[in-house]
Formats: sequence, structure tokens, C-alpha cells
Amino acid sequence: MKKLINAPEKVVEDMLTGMVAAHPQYVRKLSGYSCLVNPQSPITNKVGIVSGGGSGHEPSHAGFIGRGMLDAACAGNVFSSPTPDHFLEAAKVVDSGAGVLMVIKNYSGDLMNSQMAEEMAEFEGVKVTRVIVDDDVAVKNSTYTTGRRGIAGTVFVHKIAGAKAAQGADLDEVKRVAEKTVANVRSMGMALTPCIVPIAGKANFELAEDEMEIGMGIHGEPGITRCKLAPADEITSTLLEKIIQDLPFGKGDEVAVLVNGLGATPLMELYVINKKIAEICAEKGIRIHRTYVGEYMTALEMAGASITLLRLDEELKALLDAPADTIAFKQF
Amino acid sequence: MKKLINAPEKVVEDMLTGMVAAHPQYVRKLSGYSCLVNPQSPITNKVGIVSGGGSGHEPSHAGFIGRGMLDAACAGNVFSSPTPDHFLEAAKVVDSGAGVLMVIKNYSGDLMNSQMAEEMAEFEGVKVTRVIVDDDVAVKNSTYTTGRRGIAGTVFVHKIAGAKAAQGADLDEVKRVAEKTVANVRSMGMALTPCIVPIAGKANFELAEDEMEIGMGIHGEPGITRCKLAPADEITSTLLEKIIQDLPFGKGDEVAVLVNGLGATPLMELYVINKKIAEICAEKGIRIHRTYVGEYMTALEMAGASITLLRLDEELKALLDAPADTIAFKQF
Amino acid sequence: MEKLTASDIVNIVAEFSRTIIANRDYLNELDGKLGDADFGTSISSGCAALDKLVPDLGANKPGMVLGKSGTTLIRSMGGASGPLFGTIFMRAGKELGDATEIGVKELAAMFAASLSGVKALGKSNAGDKTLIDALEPATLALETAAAEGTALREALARASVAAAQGVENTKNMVANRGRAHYVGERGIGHQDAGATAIHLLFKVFADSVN
Amino acid sequence: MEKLTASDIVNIVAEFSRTIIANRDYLNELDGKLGDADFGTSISSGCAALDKLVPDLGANKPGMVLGKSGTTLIRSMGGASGPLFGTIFMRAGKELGDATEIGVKELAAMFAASLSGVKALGKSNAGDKTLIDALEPATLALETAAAEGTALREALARASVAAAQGVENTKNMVANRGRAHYVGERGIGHQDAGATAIHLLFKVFADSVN
Ligand SMILES: Nc1ncnc2c1ncn2[C@@H]1O[C@H](COP(=O)(O)OP(=O)(O)O)[C@@H](O)[C@H]1O
Ligand SMILES: Nc1ncnc2c1ncn2[C@@H]1O[C@H](COP(=O)(O)OP(=O)(O)O)[C@@H](O)[C@H]1O
Ligand SMILES: [Mg+2]
Ligand SMILES: [Mg+2]
Ligand SMILES: [Mg+2]
Ligand SMILES: [Mg+2]
Repeated sequence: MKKLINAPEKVVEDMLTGMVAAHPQYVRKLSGYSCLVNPQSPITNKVGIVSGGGSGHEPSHAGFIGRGMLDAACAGNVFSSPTPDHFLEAAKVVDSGAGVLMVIKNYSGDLMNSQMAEEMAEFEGVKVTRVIVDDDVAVKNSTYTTGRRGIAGTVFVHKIAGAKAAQGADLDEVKRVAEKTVANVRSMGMALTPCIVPIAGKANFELAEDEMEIGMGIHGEPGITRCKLAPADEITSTLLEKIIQDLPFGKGDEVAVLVNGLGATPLMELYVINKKIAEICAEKGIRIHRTYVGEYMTALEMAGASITLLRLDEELKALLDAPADTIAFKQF
Repeated sequence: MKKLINAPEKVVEDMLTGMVAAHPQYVRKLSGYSCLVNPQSPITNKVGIVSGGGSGHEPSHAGFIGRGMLDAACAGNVFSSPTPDHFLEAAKVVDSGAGVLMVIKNYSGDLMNSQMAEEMAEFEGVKVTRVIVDDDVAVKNSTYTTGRRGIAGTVFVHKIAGAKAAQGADLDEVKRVAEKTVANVRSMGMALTPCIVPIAGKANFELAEDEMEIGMGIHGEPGITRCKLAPADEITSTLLEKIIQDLPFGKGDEVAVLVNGLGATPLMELYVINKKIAEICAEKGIRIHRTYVGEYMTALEMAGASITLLRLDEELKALLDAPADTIAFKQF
Repeated sequence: MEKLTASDIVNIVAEFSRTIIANRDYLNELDGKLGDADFGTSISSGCAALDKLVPDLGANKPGMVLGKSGTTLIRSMGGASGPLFGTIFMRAGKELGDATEIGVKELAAMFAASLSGVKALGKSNAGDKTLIDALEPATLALETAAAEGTALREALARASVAAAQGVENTKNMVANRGRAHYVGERGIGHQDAGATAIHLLFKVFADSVN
Repeated sequence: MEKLTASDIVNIVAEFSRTIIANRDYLNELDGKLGDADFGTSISSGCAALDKLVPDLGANKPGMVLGKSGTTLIRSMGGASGPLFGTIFMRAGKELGDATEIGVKELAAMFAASLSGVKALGKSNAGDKTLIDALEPATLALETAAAEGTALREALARASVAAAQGVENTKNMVANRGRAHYVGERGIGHQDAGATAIHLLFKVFADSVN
């Protein structure tokens, strides 16, 4: 395991310390908790937005704390949900009285821990509600599954809920646009190499030198097919076809695109992917309103990428376009 | 070689196409040239700032085109300097009559090609001058070398020269602050894994599973020592000591810090490094004015990081703090 | 001994912690086949917290011992298993209420409460290749023993055997819950890590009366 | 044949291109030992551009043929070697001026101009483990041959041998210029890629009169 860390058990703590040291204007740490919050919290009359989950997805989620996005983010151990008291404490600190929306990715751990926090919050006098993000089209929804995974589309939920909250909307309204975003966002990823959870010390799967896995999750969960490495254009078509067919996106739709690197993929390659996305969308008459390319929802040092499409209406467009000033997502 | 590309020979072209498709408000391509420019170029009365070099260092350099930083960036083949006519064309397009500053990293190829462009520009009626960045303290300067390499500190030169130009300063003034930045910026990096130039198809060196290389360059050039992997704190101390002793930085100095990922290093690890930087600076009485953490000057998919310190005076501080709106460097 | 007392329960909690911590790598390995290889780490950190708690538990009634153990697990574990194992202990404790002695009947009621808590929280059922596949048969064994008036030692032995058989059965199941379900068919042949930990829990109960 | 004509020079440019392209991987490999393994790719792309240029070169005088070849290399290569190899051809062409026939004396003057151009641009000297270590001895051989009145074929053969020896000598040098210098002592035993290409150039000249 080649990592720039001090000890696997200390990595989340060290990271949070380094993050606060780097960006004191954006984040402060809640002492005793693995949570970062906006130092200005609570913001008068504003609905608080709390996100969180396992660590290892940086800049998700603390990188999105700031004006127009999140108020707090809870950092669990690597790839493991934070416990309920962290979610609860974050909610308490950011609540101005207007209530708190928790943005949770659809994994059983995150679901259960945040649900417990939501229940506990009732007794602490904080109105908490949750939105569950499940944008990954790789895993089919069925009565036998916990449903789709939440991946990079979560960033759009942060952005849009955050913008709505910044406008002074109430909790119901903020939740409504967050759910509208979830309903209109679809993603899918692929991986070239595995990643290593520090505490495990080794990758829990291997990919041959000429293999890739389509549909792999952001914790290295197996995807839907393992196959020979193909040219970027072909991979992009495969991912985008599944995404487009799922919602489905169609001619005349206006979308935002997110090309997300999983950790080790050079930006160069993400732009190569985006070239093909732009071509396919043009062919299909899908209009691209905005494109984001970079690392937003990573999986440690996994090589690979995910593509996210968000269908926009006038309301979502205006919220997406609103300014944001966070560590990792800045928009004028 | 595991890369999300179509063909090694097409990677730079595909990347530029994907970049323009993603960010049309920030960049347009000069037809027939491997150059991106600000679509608003030339900006009346403003000194133009042109950067460039081999590709593979994304977001450097085109990611820094925009308000308050660069006007154009030339993209050579991977790790290979662009030819003079690209630099020349970029200079011609961004020149408003106020002249053009080229920011060049100190590698013989970049030096020679840009020098030829500078000479050619004279005959085309464009006033071009250059600043050479050589911030890497790993390689000792001596009469027998071409001098130090230019690495991540280049981003500060872009920022500061760009801010000065945005204020309407003339070419001499812009060059002066750029050179002042070069005089006050020092960097050093290390690598855990090599990177693969697409056309070569394989890494041109190997590091054992428990080895790292201190002082490695951003093209995989050998560093000053290859040794056993150590804890992040120890590595950070080693790099920072060399940087601090070099200028030297001392008690009471105010600095900007840049913790730069080389491509495959998780943001988590960059923050772990920053934790120790903050500790060491606090111990030594070096005040940190701003910290940037992320990927600014990469080496394809190399795992590793570099640390940059820039000593600030009031002038540099104000220029660093000025707003910037580019693809990869945004500051409110 | 036909009843367990508060101090027995404290000892069982302590022994459970030791057992889990000793099996940390094994549990990680099992989770690695079906999930993300962190279950051993996660439950061990919960058990380390339990271990610290033990010296302060002595003064409590059995229900409180289990309840406090549950909240400790929830607070210290995280992941999917934190709320689930926490719920098992919490619901068991709640079911006991103020009881000071625990016989077969109380054990059966206790784990029935745990089982329904876990099912509700995890939205799972038997056959989903989870810890429920060990907890349900063990609970049924205790309920049968209670109905038949079986002695404590024998009842716990049967519960432990039933849990072990449940673990064995998970090998042939396709996971439907938790991250393991993404493995689908590929998971066949591998036993569930959470179920394995449940078996260890019943084994500790059984061994405590031997 | 004691003089090279414009068409000889065009043929030499064409043959040089073919030779370099045929040695692409070998040159990359050499550059890989000391630098970034791209020299073969870089100079081959320059030579591919030269190849395209060749059909249009016929009408020109030798100086113009070399000059146009030089600007083509500069425009198509990039890297460190683009300006250097471009300068070699450009300066050689400039030195020839309007001359229509090239004998040993002209060749010596031509390459002397190339050599001083390269030294100025690269800020390098003999002994720095660069192409200069092949270009300088070859040029000296031509100058000696010119002074001694040696025949063209013999003069070019000697220049080619001198270049080859120069390449051999780079093996024992520690690089001081270009990226290779970062390798320092570790580069000992490996020959310089740029010098190797220079030897190929002189070999093409020598072979053209055989
Ligand atoms: N929804 C669920 N219902 C019941 N048990 C579950 C559920 N999800 C997971 N489990 C149990 O938890 C174990 C995994 O725990 P853990 O590795 O901590 O979870 P994760 O890695 O998903 O956070 C599984 O082996 C399984 O027995
Ligand atoms: N400063 C210099 N002076 C003379 N020759 C040089 C210089 N720098 C490089 N070279 C020559 O160029 C060759 C490397 O060319 P190339 O691989 O294209 O450069 P780079 O990879 O640095 O862009 C070397 O083998 C050497 O002969
Ligand atoms: Mg987990
Ligand atoms: Mg090169
Ligand atoms: Mg797990
Ligand atoms: Mg080279």
C-alpha cells in the first residue's frame, strides 16, 4: 500500500485537521466530532444543509461547505458511514431554527445512521428531514435490492438544495428541489484500477492489465460487467447510453453534465471523455447547459470516471447557475 | 497502459476539443494551432499573459485561462514543448497592443521554442517578453546545469502576473511582479509511482512497492534520492526543510502554501500533508496567509505531491488575493 | 445455573468483545468476499468501546447493561453494522426492562425483540444473506426451548448450533441487502460476515454456562 | 563525384527522414535511459513533415533546401530537439547562401555554422553529453579534410566515423544539459539519443556518395 499517510487509523483525523488549516474561512471542526461546519453557522433564517458519509470521496463532502451549498459535512471512517451522533451534532450546530436537510447517499449504513440521527433530532428540538440520492444507473432497482447507489449526482443535489436554501426558502421547498434533482439526475461510472482502503491495506479486487469494470461503485463494489479495455469513445458511449435510456433523456432536453474523476484519472482523460459526451448529446439533440469536469466524488486512488447528466427545467437551471463559494466548487 | 484515451497521437487534440466543449465561456481554440485562448481576447489595453509547455500537466496551463490569470495557453505533445509558431500565434491573438508576457518553465525545450517565438514576434510587431520559472529546489543550480526546473510554483506566477495585468499595469510592471514571484517561490516534490506517456506506452522507470523518490520532476525525471516509503509527516518535513532552507524562509515571513497533487494522489492525502505543513510553519513562526490544496500542476497519473511556498510582501499579497475566474482557479 | 445475572451479562459482553477483536481480520476477510472488507474493523472498534465500558457496567441491571452496550456500539461503529448490532443489544435490553434474572424464556423474548428491530431497520428478511440468517434460527431455537422447558445450558447450546447452521446457509444465498448484494451470484459460496459475528455472540452465551 | 548538387541534398534529406523514422523506437529507447523517452517520436514527426516537403523542394538551391528543412523541423517537432535540429539545418542552409555545388570546404563551413548555432541556442558545449558531442568531431573531421584537400567521399566517411566515435564517447559523460542531466551519474554507460541522430545524419551523407 503506497499512501501519503501517517497511520491508517489517523487518516480521517489528520485530513480534517489539514483541511481546517488550509481553509479556515470555509470550515471549522466540531470538537469531539468528525464534522466540519461553516464557521458562520447557523445562518439566520436559512435552512441548514448537512451531508456526509464515509471518507475517501474527497472533496465530497466537506469540500462543498460554503455559501450556496453545504453548511456541514460528517466524515465517517473510510467508506463507512458516520455514526448517528455526528449527524445529529452537525444538524444541531447548523440549525438556525429553519430546520435541516440531510443529503444522504443510498447505502444501508448511511441510511440507517442518518435515520437514527433524524429520530434523535426530534427530541433535541431540531427539525430534520432527509433526501436520499440514488443516481447510479449501473445497479438495477428491484424489490430485492436496497435500490440504486448514490454517486456523483449527489454534488448536483448539494448545489441545488444549497442554492435554494441560500435564497431563504423553507425546509419543504428546499427538500422539494432536492428531490426534484434526485428525480432528474442519473450517473454511471467505470474503473480501470481498484483502490485501497487504508485500514485494509490491500485492494479487495484486482483488474487485469487489459481489463476494466463498467458500473463499478465508488467503494469498489463490483459493476455490471468486467471486460477488455476499450477506446475512450466506446466507453463513453456505453455509459452515456445507459444513462440516457434510463430517465430517459431525450431530444430537446436541457442538461448539466458532470464528468467526474474517481481519483487517479488524469484531467486530460476526463476531457477526452467529455469530447465524446458533447458529440453524442449534439447528435441526440440534448442541449448542454453547463459542464463540470474534475474530481467531485472520488474513490481514493481508483482510476476511472463517472458521467452524470441532470435534466434541467427553468427552476433547476437558475439554482444550478446561482453563485457558490466553497472549497471545491466555486462559481461566480 | 491503462488510459481512457482513443489513440496516443490524438490525446492532446481530443483533450482540447473536450475542454472547449466543457468551458466555451472560458476558452476557444485557435484553429490550426494547439492553443486555447480567452474568447474575449484581446482585452483592450491589457498586457496579454501566455503560458504553455508540454501537455500532461492539466489543469496547467489552459485551466488557468480567464479573468485575472492567463489569456492563452499552448499545449505541446505530452511532456514536450510546443513549437515556436504556437507560442507566436497565441501572442499575436492576445496582444491588445500592450504587449505579451510569456510564462515559461525552465526546461531546455520550452526555453528554446519560446525564445524563437519571442524573436519571431519582433518581426510581427508584437512586443513579447518572457519570465522563466525555476522553483524546484530538488535540483541544485550550478554552472553545469540548465538550472532548476519549473514546477507548481508556476501557478503563483500566473496568478500574480495575471492579477497585475488585469489592473492595467504595463508590460514592464507585469514582468517585474512575475520576476518577483519567481524570486520568492520555492517548491519540491516526491513520487510514489511513475507515470506513462501515452505514446511511450510504458513507464520509463519503476519504483518498488515500498519505495518513493524524493525530488522527482513533473515528467518523471529522477529526483535526488530514492528511499523507503515513510510516514507522511516525515516526507513533509523533508520536503519543507529543503524548501525553507533554500530561500531561506524565516520567522515572521508571510507565505502562501500550495500542496499540489501529481495526478493519482487522493485529496485526502494532500490534506494529511497540509496538516504537517501548518504545524511546521507554526513552529518556525512562518505565517500562512493562504493555502491551496489540489491538483494544479500534475504529471499524468503519477502518485505523489509537491509543496510550494511563496513569500509574500504587501504587493504580492494583494495580487494573490485579487479575484480570479478561470476553469481551475477561482477566487472570489 | 438456570438463570443469568447482571454480572453474567457483563462477562458475556466482555467476552463477546474479546472474541470479536480476536476475529477482526477473519471478519474483514469474509466481508471482503461480499462487501468492502471493513466489517471486522468496524465491529472491533465497537467492541473496543464496549471493553472500555465494561468496568462501569457492573452496577446496572441486565437490561441496562445490554442497552448501554447497544448505544455504545451505535456511537462507535458506524457503517451498516453499527446501527444493526446496536439495535440488537438495545432492543434486547429494552425487552428485559427491570428483570434481574434471565432464563430461557427471557432470552427468547430478548432476541425476538432484537430480531424484529433489525428487520425493521434494515428492511430485510431471512434469506437476504445477512446477520438475520443467523439471528432468526438462533432466536427460534430459544423460543422452542422455552416452550419445551429446556434447560439453560442446552437451550443456549442449541441456539449457538442454530446460528452456526444459519451462517452455513448464507453461503448458498444471493445477497439482497447491503453492499454485498452488488456481488449477486458471485457471492455464492461465501458466508456472510455479519451472520458470523452473530454466531460468535451466541457461542459466547453458550460457553458462559459451560 | 566531388560536389553535391541540390538534388543530392534533397535525396539526403529524404533518406535522413527514412532512416530516422526507421530508428524511431531505438531513439526513444536511448532517450528513455537518460531522458523522457520521446526523442524518437519527436524527431520522427519532424521527419514525417520533411518527407511531405521533399516533393516541393526540387526547384530550390541547396541552401534553400536545407533552410526549408530546418524551419519544417522547428515547426513540427517541439521539445528541446526541435529548435536544435531545426537550427542545424537552417544555419547550414544560410551558410550556403546561393551556392549550387557543395564540396568538402562548403560542408565544413556549413556544419561549423550549425555547430555554433546549436551551442548558442542550447547554451552547451562539447562534453555535456548532447548532440554536440557528435556534431563537433564530425565538423572538425570535415574541416581537417578541407584543409588537407581530401576527396568528398573520404571526407564524409571520416566525418561519419568521427560522429560515431562521438556517440560512443557520450557513454562516459555525465549529462549537463537537457533533462538527461537530472540523471547525473546514473546516465553513465548510456549514449545520447540526439548524438545518435547526428551520427545517422552524417552516415546518410557518407552513404549518398557511395
Ligand atoms: N440491510 C441490512 N439488514 C440486515 N443486515 C445487514 C444489512 N446490511 C448489512 N447487514 C449486515 O451487516 C454486515 C456488513 O456490515 P458492514 O461491513 O459494517 O457494513 P458496510 O460496509 O456496508 O458499512 C453484513 O455482513 C450483513 O450481515
Ligand atoms: N541544451 C542542449 N544543447 C544541446 N543539445 C541538447 C540540449 N538539450 C537537449 N539536447 C539534445 O536533445 C536531445 C533530447 O531531445 P528531446 O528528447 O526532443 O528533448 P526533450 O525531451 O527535453 O524535449 C538530447 O539527446 C540532446 O542530444
Ligand atoms: Mg463499509
Ligand atoms: Mg520531451
Ligand atoms: Mg462492509
Ligand atoms: Mg526527450
